[in-house]
Amino acid sequence: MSINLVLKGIFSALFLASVLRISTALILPALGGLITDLSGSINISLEGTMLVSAFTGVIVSGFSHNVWLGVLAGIAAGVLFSALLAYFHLYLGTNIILAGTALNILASGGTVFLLFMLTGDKGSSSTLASGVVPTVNIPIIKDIPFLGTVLSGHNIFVYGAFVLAFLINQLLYHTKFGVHLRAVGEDPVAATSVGINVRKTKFVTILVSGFLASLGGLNLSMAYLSSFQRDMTAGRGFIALAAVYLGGRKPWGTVLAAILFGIADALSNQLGTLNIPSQLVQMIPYAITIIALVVYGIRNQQKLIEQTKRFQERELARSKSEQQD
Amino acid sequence: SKSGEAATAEETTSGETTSEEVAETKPLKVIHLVNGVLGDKSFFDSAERGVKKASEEFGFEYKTIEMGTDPAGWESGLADAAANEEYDIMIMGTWQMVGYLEAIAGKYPDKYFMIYDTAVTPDNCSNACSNVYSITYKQNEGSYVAGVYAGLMTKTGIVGVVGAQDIPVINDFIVGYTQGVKSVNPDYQVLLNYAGGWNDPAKGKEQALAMYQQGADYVFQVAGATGDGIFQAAQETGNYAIGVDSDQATIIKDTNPELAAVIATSMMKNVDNSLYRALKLHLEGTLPYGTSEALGIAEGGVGLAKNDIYDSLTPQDVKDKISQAEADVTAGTITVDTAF
Amino acid sequence: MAPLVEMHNIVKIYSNGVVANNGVDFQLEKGEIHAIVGENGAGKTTLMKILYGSEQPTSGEILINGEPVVFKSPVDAMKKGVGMVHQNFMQIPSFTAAENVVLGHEPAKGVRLDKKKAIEVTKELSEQYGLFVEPTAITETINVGMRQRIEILKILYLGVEILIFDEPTAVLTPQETKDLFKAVRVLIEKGKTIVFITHKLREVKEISDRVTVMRNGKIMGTMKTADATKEGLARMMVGREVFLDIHKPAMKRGEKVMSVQDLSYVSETGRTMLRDLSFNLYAGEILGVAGVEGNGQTELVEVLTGLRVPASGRAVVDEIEVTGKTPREVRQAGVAHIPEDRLSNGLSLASSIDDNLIVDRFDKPPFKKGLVIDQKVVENNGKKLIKEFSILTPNGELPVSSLSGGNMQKVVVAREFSSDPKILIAAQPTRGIDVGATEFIRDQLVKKRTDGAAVLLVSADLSEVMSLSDRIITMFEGEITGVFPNASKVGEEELGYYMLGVKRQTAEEMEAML
Amino acid sequence: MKKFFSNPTIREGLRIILAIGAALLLGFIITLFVSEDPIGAYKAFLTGPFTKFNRFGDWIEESITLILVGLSVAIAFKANMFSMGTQGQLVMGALVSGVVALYVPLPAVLRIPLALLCAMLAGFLWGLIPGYLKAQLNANEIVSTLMLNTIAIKIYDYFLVFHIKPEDAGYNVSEKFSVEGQLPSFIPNIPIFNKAYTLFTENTNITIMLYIVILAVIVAYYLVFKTPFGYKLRMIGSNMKFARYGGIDTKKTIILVFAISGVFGALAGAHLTMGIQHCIITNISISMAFEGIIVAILARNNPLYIPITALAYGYLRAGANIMERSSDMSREMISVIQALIILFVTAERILPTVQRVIEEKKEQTSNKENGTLSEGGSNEH
Ligand SMILES: Nc1ncnc2c1ncn2[C@@H]1O[C@H](COP(=O)(O)OP(=O)(O)OP(=O)(O)O)[C@@H](O)[C@H]1O
Ligand SMILES: Nc1ncnc2c1ncn2[C@@H]1O[C@H](COP(=O)(O)OP(=O)(O)OP(=O)(O)O)[C@@H](O)[C@H]1O
Ligand SMILES: [Mg+2]
Ligand SMILES: [Mg+2]
Repeated sequence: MSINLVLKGIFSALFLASVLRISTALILPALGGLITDLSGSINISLEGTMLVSAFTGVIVSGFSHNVWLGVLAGIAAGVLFSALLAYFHLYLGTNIILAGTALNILASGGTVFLLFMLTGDKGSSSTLASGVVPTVNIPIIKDIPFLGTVLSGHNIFVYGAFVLAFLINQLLYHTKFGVHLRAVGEDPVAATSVGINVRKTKFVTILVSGFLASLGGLNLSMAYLSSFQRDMTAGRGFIALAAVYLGGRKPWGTVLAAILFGIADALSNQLGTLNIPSQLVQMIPYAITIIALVVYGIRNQQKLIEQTKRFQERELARSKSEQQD
Repeated sequence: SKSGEAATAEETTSGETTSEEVAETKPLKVIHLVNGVLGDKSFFDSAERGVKKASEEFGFEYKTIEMGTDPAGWESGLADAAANEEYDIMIMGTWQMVGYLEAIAGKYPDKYFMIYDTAVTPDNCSNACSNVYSITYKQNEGSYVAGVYAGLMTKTGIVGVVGAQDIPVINDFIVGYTQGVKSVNPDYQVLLNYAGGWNDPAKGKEQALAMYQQGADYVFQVAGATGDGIFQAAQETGNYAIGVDSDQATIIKDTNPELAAVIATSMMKNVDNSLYRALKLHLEGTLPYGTSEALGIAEGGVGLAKNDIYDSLTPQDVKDKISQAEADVTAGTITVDTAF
Repeated sequence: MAPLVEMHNIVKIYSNGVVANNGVDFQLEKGEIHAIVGENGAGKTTLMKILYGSEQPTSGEILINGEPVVFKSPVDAMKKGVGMVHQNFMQIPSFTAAENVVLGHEPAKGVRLDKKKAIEVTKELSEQYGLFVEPTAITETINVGMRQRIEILKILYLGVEILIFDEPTAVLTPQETKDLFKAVRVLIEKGKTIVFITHKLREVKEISDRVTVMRNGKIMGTMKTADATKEGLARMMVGREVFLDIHKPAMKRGEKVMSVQDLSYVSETGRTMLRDLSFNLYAGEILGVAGVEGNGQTELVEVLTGLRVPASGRAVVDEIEVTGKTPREVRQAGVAHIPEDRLSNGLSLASSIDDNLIVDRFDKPPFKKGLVIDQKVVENNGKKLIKEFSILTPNGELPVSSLSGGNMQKVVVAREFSSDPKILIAAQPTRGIDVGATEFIRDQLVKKRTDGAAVLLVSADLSEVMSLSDRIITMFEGEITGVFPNASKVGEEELGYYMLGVKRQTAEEMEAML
Repeated sequence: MKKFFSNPTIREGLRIILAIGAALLLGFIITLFVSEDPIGAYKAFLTGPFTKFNRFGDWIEESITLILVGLSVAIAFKANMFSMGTQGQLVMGALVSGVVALYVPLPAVLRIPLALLCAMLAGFLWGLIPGYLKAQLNANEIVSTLMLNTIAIKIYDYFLVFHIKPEDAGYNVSEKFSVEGQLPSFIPNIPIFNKAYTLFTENTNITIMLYIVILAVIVAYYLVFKTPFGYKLRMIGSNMKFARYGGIDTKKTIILVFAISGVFGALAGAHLTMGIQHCIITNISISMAFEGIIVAILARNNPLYIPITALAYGYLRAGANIMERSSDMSREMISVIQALIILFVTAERILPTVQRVIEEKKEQTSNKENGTLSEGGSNEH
């Protein structure tokens, strides 16, 4: 097809807007993955939590005709669902990866089962008119030509994701709870020794992570789309987890990694219309992530080499000046 | 699935069931093997609908088994069903079941098999597949007409199509569609993208948005549940989409009229009708087992959904041209390319 | 009046069946400094962990001010005013010093942390008790002395009355030890009570009021320090005569086995940790490295053993350049290494003692037989070394984590000594080791050297360096400041000047002696 | 009573029985609510794999895959490498073994071993990538392996669609392998075994992979626990710094760990194409790779326990499939029950919790078992 159309597509405000949308679907669960990881647990069930919330939000808003009730119910369901993870892992000693995997299976099967019970449909909720959260037009920015298209008119989750990234950053580095959370993740024995309740801290962290993942799920079914679809998370929970590590386990790093993935994905959507084998196009986001890892790794190595070089130059200069003396 | 019991409950009008060979000893029992899961709102759901309708009207019991998306369980799912004394007819679909069916048909000469959307090769069966009835659909024909429609309706000269995966069945849609568009104006552009999966509406939506952004105003979805996102993209951007397999607008019209309104038409692949008809013929004793039938526009196997939305959106001259295109295809004056 | 703390008939049996405390009665008077000494594995740490609530006794009771108490966790103990300074620091590596001090009880303004306040509090406490720390320094980058002080500030911040120090001086330099003792006296002045576990009898004499000796999970006796002698304590601990002095035959210096030239090292953070170091090491000698901790000794050892890559310069062993090589290649050149940080470098805590004893030889015969490792040989190797080095354990299949701190160190020492090295680089080899074992390890070091190996000894214990070494170099800020070819002829004070960079020999002066 | 509980073997046995019992009971209660014939449905679930020959075959075939992916995961996890890469390895193994089985014109005795070897090599090479990234660039293995999985699947599809699929084929599938490219039955086709041979070949796909898997388990066990490489792997897994200090070539070992993990993953792929499907087919059972994580963790990453956990888990899966086929229980409900069983069976403190309740009732003393110890954290991590 025409490369011109693609280029036009890529160099446009709408492209950046789409990057924001795609990234949001990753940022929210990734923040959840981040805090659990920092607290020394690993939340494999982000995927399942998103699914449960996406489902609950749609069903409740669909039947109650109240969007916000749906959102609240979705959040509650997600938090409760992750409480299961926390309870099994922290109190009953289930390996957290196994518990997370089991919960993913539970979420995938359970949502479809309930969907069928409630709507008589196994695949999607599209026969149910469910709620959609409002979009926001930012007063002044919306009228600025390019910027307005990029930044304004998104659903509240898009803005919420960035606000939450900021808040999570604050939570982690500027509140008691955040400090305890990181302490528990780094050295639980040391944390215990000063009276921090490791188990409780981890428990709450997993709940907060469930909250974030639930927003990710609601974003999918009540904002990004307006219906629930079986397994509609399509692996985003895992990509989100990858973003945590790609982002160096830092809030803004994680956000950046999610955005990188969003750019790559949006790019592949645009390039897909070119006459390139679709398999190769679909590889793009994954390949770019690998490249990012490599670049990051090499840069770290380079830093060390440069330091050595700088030292040698410094020494050289010193010995020269000494000789002149 | 409990639909079987529901059917038996209403079993009152079954007086006319006449198939001598089957119905005398025990009531007919049918099994529908879905090598995937239900709920796609198009392909498997349509098949399920056809079997269910037949069961309700003709009063036989049936059971549906979702064998899941992992192919490793399919062969044994079929073997299990065939070995089960209870079932007389086994219905399944898609090319992925062909090999298993060919291997097993000869082992159960007393049982009947129907396979839709693909055909067995008699040489591969030990009994020349004499107990297998195959149904294929000329989705390329239907898609051609959908392409003509998109070509006639587009204002920008750019239209799109989103496929689930790069596989021949999907490409058959795409080839026909593209030919249809180009038949209206060879300079029109058809944007093509594959979503890479059947269950990712968010991805579908982004791809459709990308197409609308690149200037398309009609996008044809051939991507199962992923297509949901394409409709939503159309709705959001004020463009149109074309549905697939079932009359997708009608399905959601009552509950979600705004969304239904952007589905200008659907390229229906009438799996339901074809299975309904096959079961009917079976009961009448006239189903041609051992053969395969290719259902195109002429046979009512494929075609555009001409519902209220279509009616209100489509100018009369376009409607006329669509009818003309259908007639041309039926008459064979136009040969539609195929991906097979 | 009842003693401040009474522990009655304490029995502690660990889940693996080890009886660590076997009917212990222990009393602590208010305002005293009470030393506890005993062999490695005698049960000192266990007893104090029970008092601190981090271990629960199998039976027995604890009274504080005459009232029975049950500590289910350290939190309970802290509420009753008991705090413990662990030897393995209980600190979060990525946090700042101040953050670690206030950890668990951070000052806050509303929900937001008050980081300024944390820094202030740290500074105040630090001044009040003379325990200097840099509040904003990141904990993992600072030296052990300061980390130790953080640990003390941490419990002081919580306002405890009873402070338990578990071998606080093991990692400290003489100067730091002095500072610590000063602080301890300040603490006593302010009415605190102190328990002090140590293996250094000199310190017992210097600082404590009373001393308790433990052996085999039991208390052998408690006495006024004034009434005790070092020899007497040692005998009581070990159950035999211990020679506190080192018997060292005359040196027979052999060939040059290692030469280090212009070695420099830059840390990841860009700091120059070693600058143009040059020296030689000869067979049959012990070369001691004296220096205040944090002046590049750790880096020197790690560069020489292949754990770090130098920025410039080289080290040559037998014509083979070892700098920039992997630890494996360095070991192959005949270098053995007792690392300073045994828990993170020297041992795999979760693995068996047997497995820990073969990390440098598992792929050589007789351990490797054909394609596999011969388990029988591994087991026998373990048995032999456990016996030879008196490692206190029921068998070699247990994980190292079940050993007492001192016995862990013995595992490292056993492995490195038994590898028959040409060069032995020993960093803090007797840190945390009881007197009996210290005697043993020192004897072994001397024996290795007398048998013709070259030993590079790095120790924070100045008296150890002075008594063991044949030759001494002093390090200050990553540079060699002095060489003393005859170790027995230098005074402690003289060395101190060089260690602090007050005095410095010129390159020419040093050249001949290096 | 206390003595009885404190024997570790009895304790563990009791725990598992209790956990399985609780899980099954819960599953049954759910079934009661959902099914018209709960007893029949549950019976199908519990005894399913033994009710028909092909069902038995299903169980064994799936267990073979599970063992191989389990080994792949266990080897990486044992080295404390949190690799999710088994999926990609499996896909690569399937592709490469399939290509050899399809195109190399050799007799079966040569073609099959060659295909298996090539698959193993492919898995090895594919494993080198995340291994190299980890060892040389310290790239997080979770990220790299997850990404490489998708890349592998796309590569697989690309070759299948553009190079392997016959021009005129109606679907994305290669030609069926000729007999020389199919794994033969595990029962030799000789007169005395005639009956068994027919029985098994007609109803199952249990192939010589059965023997290869047994061999694989033994090799993996020896590799991990008996060889110098295994020693290195375990030391890296328990303390990387120590391993390096002790002279272990940590980088090489890490790379090899990933690569060897890949060998087993790739064998699973070969099993699927050459043993089960007999063709290269899209959407090969890729989700199995993640089941490998469950199998491996249940076996505590010990290769010797993996056949046990794989057979048990495979039984659960096979039984679930059969319940869905032969009862009115829906697929989704069954996966819910499956999830609950995993949760309960892996809940290691269920027994202590129950036991504590019992003991607290018995003796009201304050002398209680644990409480603060071991928070359990994610030690894989
Ligand atoms: N967590 C544990 N699990 C099992 N056994 C342990 C544990 N901690 C200590 N032990 C054992 O209990 C005994 C006493 O150990 P403890 O640490 O109290 O000795 P210690 O007197 O402090 O010795 P050291 O001077 O070496 O520190 C030792 O035999 C030790 O191996
Ligand atoms: N990570 C661990 N896991 C299990 N047990 C441990 C661990 N670290 C230490 N221990 C046990 O706890 C006991 C106390 O450890 P600690 O390091 O406080 O001993 P210590 O007496 O201060 O050591 P040292 O005598 O070497 O100075 C040791 O006997 C050891 O057996
Ligand atoms: Mg101790
Ligand atoms: Mg000690």
